Amino acid sequence: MASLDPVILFFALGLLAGLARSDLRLPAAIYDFLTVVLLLAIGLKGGVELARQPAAALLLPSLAVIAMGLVLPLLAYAWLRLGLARVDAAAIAGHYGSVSVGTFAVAVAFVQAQGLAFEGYLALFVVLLEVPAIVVGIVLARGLAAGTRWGELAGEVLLGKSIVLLLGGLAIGWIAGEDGLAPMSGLFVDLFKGFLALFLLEMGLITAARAGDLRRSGLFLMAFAVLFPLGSAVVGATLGWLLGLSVGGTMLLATLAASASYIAAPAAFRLAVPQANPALSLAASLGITFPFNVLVGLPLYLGLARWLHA
Amino acid sequence: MASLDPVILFFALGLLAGLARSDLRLPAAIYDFLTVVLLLAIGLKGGVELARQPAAALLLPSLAVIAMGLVLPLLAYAWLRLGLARVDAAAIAGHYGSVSVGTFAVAVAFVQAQGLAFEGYLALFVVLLEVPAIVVGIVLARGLAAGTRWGELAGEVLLGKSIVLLLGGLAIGWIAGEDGLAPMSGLFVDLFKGFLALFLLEMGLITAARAGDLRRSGLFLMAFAVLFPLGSAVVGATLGWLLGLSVGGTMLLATLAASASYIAAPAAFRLAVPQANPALSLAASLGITFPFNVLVGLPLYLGLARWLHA
Amino acid sequence: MASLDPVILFFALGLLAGLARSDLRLPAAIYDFLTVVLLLAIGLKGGVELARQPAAALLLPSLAVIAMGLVLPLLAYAWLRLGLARVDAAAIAGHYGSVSVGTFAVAVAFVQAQGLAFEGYLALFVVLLEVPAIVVGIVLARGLAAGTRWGELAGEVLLGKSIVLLLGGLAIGWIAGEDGLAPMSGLFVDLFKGFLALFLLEMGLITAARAGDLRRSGLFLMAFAVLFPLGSAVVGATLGWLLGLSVGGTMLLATLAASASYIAAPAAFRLAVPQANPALSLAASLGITFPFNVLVGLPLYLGLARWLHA
Amino acid sequence: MATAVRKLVTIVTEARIERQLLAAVEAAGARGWTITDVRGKGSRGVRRAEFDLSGNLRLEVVCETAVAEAIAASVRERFYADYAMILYLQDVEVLRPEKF
Amino acid sequence: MATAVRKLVTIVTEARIERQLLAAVEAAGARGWTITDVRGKGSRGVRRAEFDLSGNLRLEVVCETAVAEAIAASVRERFYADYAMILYLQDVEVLRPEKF
Amino acid sequence: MATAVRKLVTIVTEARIERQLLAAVEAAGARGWTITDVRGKGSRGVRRAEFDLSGNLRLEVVCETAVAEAIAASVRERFYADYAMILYLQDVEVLRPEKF
Ligand SMILES: Nc1ncnc2c1ncn2[C@@H]1O[C@H](COP(=O)(O)O)[C@@H](O)[C@H]1O
Ligand SMILES: Nc1ncnc2c1ncn2[C@@H]1O[C@H](COP(=O)(O)O)[C@@H](O)[C@H]1O
Ligand SMILES: Nc1ncnc2c1ncn2[C@@H]1O[C@H](COP(=O)(O)O)[C@@H](O)[C@H]1O
Ligand code: NA
Ligand code: NA
Ligand code: NA
Repeated sequence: MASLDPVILFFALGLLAGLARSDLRLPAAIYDFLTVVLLLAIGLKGGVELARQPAAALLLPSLAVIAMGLVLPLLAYAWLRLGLARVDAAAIAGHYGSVSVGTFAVAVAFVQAQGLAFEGYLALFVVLLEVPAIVVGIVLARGLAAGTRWGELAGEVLLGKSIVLLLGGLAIGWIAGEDGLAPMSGLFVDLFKGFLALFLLEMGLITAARAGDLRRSGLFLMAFAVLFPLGSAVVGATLGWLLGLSVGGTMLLATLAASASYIAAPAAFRLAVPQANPALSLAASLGITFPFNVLVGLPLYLGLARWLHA
Repeated sequence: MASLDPVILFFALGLLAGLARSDLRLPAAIYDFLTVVLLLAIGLKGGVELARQPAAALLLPSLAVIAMGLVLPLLAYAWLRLGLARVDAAAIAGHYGSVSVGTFAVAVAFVQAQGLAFEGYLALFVVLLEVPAIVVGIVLARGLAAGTRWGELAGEVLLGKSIVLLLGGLAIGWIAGEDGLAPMSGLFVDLFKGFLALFLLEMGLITAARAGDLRRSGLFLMAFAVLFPLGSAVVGATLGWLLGLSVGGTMLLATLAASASYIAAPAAFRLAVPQANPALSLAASLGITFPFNVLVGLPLYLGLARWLHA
Repeated sequence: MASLDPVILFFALGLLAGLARSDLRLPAAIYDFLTVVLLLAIGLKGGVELARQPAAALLLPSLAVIAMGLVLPLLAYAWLRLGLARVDAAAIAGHYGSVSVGTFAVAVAFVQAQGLAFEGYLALFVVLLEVPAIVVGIVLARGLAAGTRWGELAGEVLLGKSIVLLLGGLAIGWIAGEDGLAPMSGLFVDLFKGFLALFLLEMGLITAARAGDLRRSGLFLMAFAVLFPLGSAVVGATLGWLLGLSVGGTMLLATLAASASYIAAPAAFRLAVPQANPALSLAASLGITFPFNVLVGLPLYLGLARWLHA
Repeated sequence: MATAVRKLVTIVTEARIERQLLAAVEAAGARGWTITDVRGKGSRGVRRAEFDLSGNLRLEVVCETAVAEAIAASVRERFYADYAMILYLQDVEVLRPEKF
Repeated sequence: MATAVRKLVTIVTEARIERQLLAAVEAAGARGWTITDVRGKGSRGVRRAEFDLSGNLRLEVVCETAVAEAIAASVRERFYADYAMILYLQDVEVLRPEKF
Repeated sequence: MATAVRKLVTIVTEARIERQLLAAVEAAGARGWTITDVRGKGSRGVRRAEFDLSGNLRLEVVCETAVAEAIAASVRERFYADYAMILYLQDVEVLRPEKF
């Protein structure tokens, strides 16, 4: 099994420092800065690759990925209803059907550190997976009845920071190409891993700060937050394999499936389903699933991808 | 005609995201950080070149450039008085006689991307052009009557961030030389283009946020904000050609002439001529002239410089 | 005598800009960002070196360094009591026995610019020197009487930002090794000197902002803030030489001894000895000793190290 | 100094709902507002701005009593049940009453 | 609009003592608080947040009069002598008195 | 708890004039002040701190009534006409009246 990437050690450092109640903090402005650069970097890289692809070849995989984004939250909802009220089950299902770009970034670094290639258009899949599950979750919570301001909501979700930067990066990478972006590689390529390290340091601190919520979330949700991603990873890996992705690409799709949103989904559900308790979904996605994926999941998902391709 | 630099695409992304009312933001602290690094980088590069120059050779060009900085606002004032009250015409004239370092940074990237060299002491001209027009604008607004606290004002303008960092960078570059700065090139050289991309992303967002002011500014001012820079560019390019600058240098001087201040001038006029409506001058310089120069002007000004040297 | 590193010019720029009352500022978030990166970079580099060392070989030097950290504040206290009240003398003594990581960073850049090698585990000594003097200072101020909440204090000091990041960096560097960190070198190596330049720019601004405190601090304290570091440097250099450190390592240990804390110590004393006037200790350590060391001390300490090894 | 009395409405709530809150407040008749980024603790736990919009905002509106009551009513109806929020009112003396 | 009157306690002090101050305020019975990062000047000089914790914070607590007095007493005893600090009290009208 | 009553003067205005405003306020007799960075909307449009000094600041001064009136008068004369600004006054109870 592949060993962990050193970048993970920064997450561990943040977690330990936070749990020990150190006064270490990264200012929110710096967290935002790191996020912007990482999202753009992922998008740009994807866009460059995308331009090398015949667009038609992406249609089927894209539809398949969207379908996965619609099915996963339904499965999650069925599971969660065994222990939670409707609105909470629906909101959490939306988080788990959607994806975490932070987890994706770590997985990319991990795959690269293993010397594996992967399909650049995976970055497009991040965007495609972000939204459908949120819509499913909202419908599960509120029904299709009137009252949901879909227009306002679409604005909030589709124009959220992560989608705008990923899509914008994809478009710019696609237009400018590798040569056009070369003069910016000092920021978007050379600093990627270092910025990821700082991002993980902060994620460790945030996770530690939410350790309290976690205890209150109960065993049922904790089990879900570990076991459901394992199941999703199998779904994602199988889909990647069926779509003919490389080992690296398969592993990344497994990771996307296994990851849970903690940026786009919380924002959307806070507005569309305010009755749902945001502490529950964040405790699960940010407090358990993110660290689980990053510390334990990644090598498992790579093993799974390798096994499917063996 | 030379094609646009990919860095411009980031401006377009910011503009679109802003107009679509995305929640994308760069924290003000990051905007400040990018500005500091870009200003220092421009100054340092200029200082290194400056040291290679016999100082005496710069005297005449410097005086000529200052003269341009005194004449341009007078021309702008004459034009603007046709449609605006005295204080507003004077303030806007001051903005357009002064320069925008952001525009200069994009132009430098543009020139470099074309593989053109340029005279490093252009960075000195940025400083020389920043102040005189502001003084002219203030005098036009208030007359030479008593009551203007020139001392206090000089402090505010000459010690403004952009002048201090440009002059400081020039001095450090001049003292340390290329070798002395080499260990810092990771920040000031390798990241220049990437930071410029983020800066333009934010400028796009800011421009979009001010789209409302723009509508209120009226057709007269809109026309001025596009046409006056074209005229100034001809003045600047001609002066550059007369001074014997290279094609790249001529193009950059044209751009400086065409650019309008949105940092130093607003600060100065807000204090010295508070009766002038700051929304008008910012709508013109930030909302129209900056995007016009960056999206449309740069290739034109390069064409002009090439034509003069042909 | 070795000439000054160009990075110092940024400190001078900040100092001049601040004294001239320029509106130049680096946002606090950026100061924090720079500090985090510099501390991690120093720790990581140290950790990589540490892994190459037999741990046992470090025991004796570590104990010797800690002993120095216990003795220096006693000497400082004896001196300061000649002119100051007990609590103030004790607090300032604690600051001067402890160390300044900012000064250490500049010294590292200085040593590297001279082409000198140094023992990587010096970064460990920074951590070892940070705490003991603070404890001595607190005991000097309050006696060993009951009432000091040592537990709470230990938390505040040992879990302070600088110790957590230095120790964390050491651990990560030790575990990951040079190869593991290579993909992050874009941030932690290539940007080190540039970030140090910006950090010094800000330190210059901060020093200028505190120029007022300085005047109020009186001649006695000013003399101490210049002369005591010179004495400490001799102690540090001698110890380095006795421990068999290289010229670079000896110089760095001299600098550590000469430097005075302005982050960890102020935080600790504000909580443990609130009666002490924080303006006094900061005026001395930040307003006098930091600039003195950086502008004047470094070449002296290198000369001293060279002389001892001659 | 001739002053008039107006109401100062202060609301502390989740930063995430800034747009919706401003829309409600302006609809209730407020002609101006001031926002500060803050952090806090209440019945819904600790809210610090560790990342993104996890922090709080403080909204302040100076207005006539009728507008203040309209704001309070509208905010109570739309946000009280589901969002972390406190609201309180004070009297303030203003110099240019026509502004508020 | 049925409102009740409560006290608003405002404290401006050194950012560095945030933890200690919050502990004292909660011990005195506060059920919630709001913190803003600020800068200022007073008898102990200018305090701007140039770096780290060199700035000020403003702590606000809405509570019953008894709790307000307990907070003021506790803070006075523990912090007045040694830290840059001001404290003042105001009456505020609240809509959900049971929250405070 | 023996308290005295003082005035709290609050000014929200353009961040750009911080220096000039503080000079005016200190000249009017203020012995201390607290500044917060804020954003807002009023008759002069929306003022957010997107870049540089395009945002607002809130200045608060606790002082005696006479000083409050001097501040209000000085600020009205120098800034009201040309700058985005509101000013309001409140009574506050303080514990150490000699500080203000
Ligand atoms: N008693 C209080 N005093 C001051 N601020 C409060 C108080 N209670 C709540 N808050 C603020 O209002 C926010 C929401 O409160 P809550 O809905 O009680 O969680 C908190 O995060 C605090 O910032
Ligand atoms: N008169 C005042 N009005 C408003 N704020 C004040 C006043 N005096 C002091 N402050 C604030 O309280 C902090 C501590 O005050 P001091 O203990 O007087 O130095 C200052 O840094 C200011 O932020
Ligand atoms: N009614 C109001 N309530 C609260 N804050 C206001 C109000 N009106 C104006 N402000 C604040 O004062 C600033 C200047 O106001 P104005 O001069 O009306 O543009 C605005 O940007 C707001 O931050
Ligand atoms: Na998922
Ligand atoms: Na111009
Ligand atoms: Na020392």
